[in-house]
Amino acid sequence: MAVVIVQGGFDPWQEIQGYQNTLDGMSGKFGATSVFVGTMRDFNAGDPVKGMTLEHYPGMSEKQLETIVAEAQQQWPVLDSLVMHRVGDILPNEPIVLVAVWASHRGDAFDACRYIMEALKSRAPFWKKERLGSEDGRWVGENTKGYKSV
Amino acid sequence: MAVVIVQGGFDPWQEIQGYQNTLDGMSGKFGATSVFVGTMRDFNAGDPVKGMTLEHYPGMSEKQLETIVAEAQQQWPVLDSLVMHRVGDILPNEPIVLVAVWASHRGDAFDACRYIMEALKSRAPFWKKERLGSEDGRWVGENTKGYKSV
Amino acid sequence: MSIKVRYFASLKESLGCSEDDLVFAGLVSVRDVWRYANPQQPLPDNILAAVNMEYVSLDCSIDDGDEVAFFPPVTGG
Amino acid sequence: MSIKVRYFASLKESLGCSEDDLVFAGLVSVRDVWRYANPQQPLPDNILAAVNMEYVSLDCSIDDGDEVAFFPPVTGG
Repeated sequence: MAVVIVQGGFDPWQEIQGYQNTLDGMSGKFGATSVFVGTMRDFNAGDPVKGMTLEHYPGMSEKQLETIVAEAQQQWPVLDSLVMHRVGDILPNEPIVLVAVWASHRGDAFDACRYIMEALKSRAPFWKKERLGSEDGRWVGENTKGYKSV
Repeated sequence: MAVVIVQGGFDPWQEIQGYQNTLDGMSGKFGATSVFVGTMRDFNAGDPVKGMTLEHYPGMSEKQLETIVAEAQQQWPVLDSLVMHRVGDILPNEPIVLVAVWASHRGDAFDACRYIMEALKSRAPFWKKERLGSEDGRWVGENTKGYKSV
Repeated sequence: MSIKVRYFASLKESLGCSEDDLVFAGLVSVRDVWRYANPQQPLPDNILAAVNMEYVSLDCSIDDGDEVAFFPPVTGG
Repeated sequence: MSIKVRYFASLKESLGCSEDDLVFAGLVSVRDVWRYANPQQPLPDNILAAVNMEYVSLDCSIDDGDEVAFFPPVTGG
């Protein structure tokens, strides 16, 4: 289980590949990998966005992500997981967050991955400030829901 | 939207990366990518498995996968998707299936990816024959459910 | 009318046959195709059928040139 | 007792302050910490609070050496 806060760009697919290669003893054990990657869009709330800065609460962000991963492990038989979250300055089309979950069966992998992602959105202390035009930045007010009926 | 039947091994993370790079005009538009990768395990139904052979119905497997992807597009605002399925001889720890969905928002990406995966398991004409020991192969009887309460 | 019948996976192995070309006169259903092609074998439970690569019920009627396929529950993914 | 107070994101900007060191005598809650630290500012709606990097309610009581943080709704991911 790894939780990583990243300053600077990362390629989520390379990170998953690299992490999976380090999983000794997992060969042949996992049948399912569920992955979510969040990427910066160039529009939000109807406005074009040029870039953003991601602030976090160092120490608490790691702690909260580790708690969330532990909660997922308690609810589903997760074999391993990787959570990465970027901080600092970001440009559109760059990855912000990666959640990958390895499990024996697909239902568990899907459920745990989505649980981690939703909990991260609602509890991990990160804040986005968007750069719109030549103006000052705009703090994003609140995350939208990931489930339709919650 | 791509549906690919693969004879021989493939690296799902490289395939996603490569496919994403071909998505002209998608830069900055997708905020969410949901991915599922199914990998061959070295055990099934209580027995160690040495390898398997995946048979399919050429033509119908592509047709069904394309229908399933079209159904997902009708239900969720999917920007793009990639479905790959391996056929032929497979060894434990090798990828069997990849479903990747790109969307603006995470709920749609998660839902569409899981929908495609569940429909694939229940409708795409592929059949697994496992090699157990020195004996003859064993056909897998039926796929298990991906949702707990279905 | 002439049709092609195909079998897959465990069904192909148990029948010892992967495909057949059949000629019929008159209206026939998917179920009839099985009966004519395999007079000694009852139609297995849980069998799936496709006509021209689309799933159909066993009562679906067949046209000239159709490809009819029978196979066990799918186990891909 | 002495505690550290921290502010993040839009709250840090509107207060013009990222952290404070405060000294109290007696029992205080998270809400009291805000009052002492920002006597001119009502506690904003929707504010979140953490003590030693765990979420707490505003009525949570504070111990010597605690780190108390206030911040707006989180928007990561």
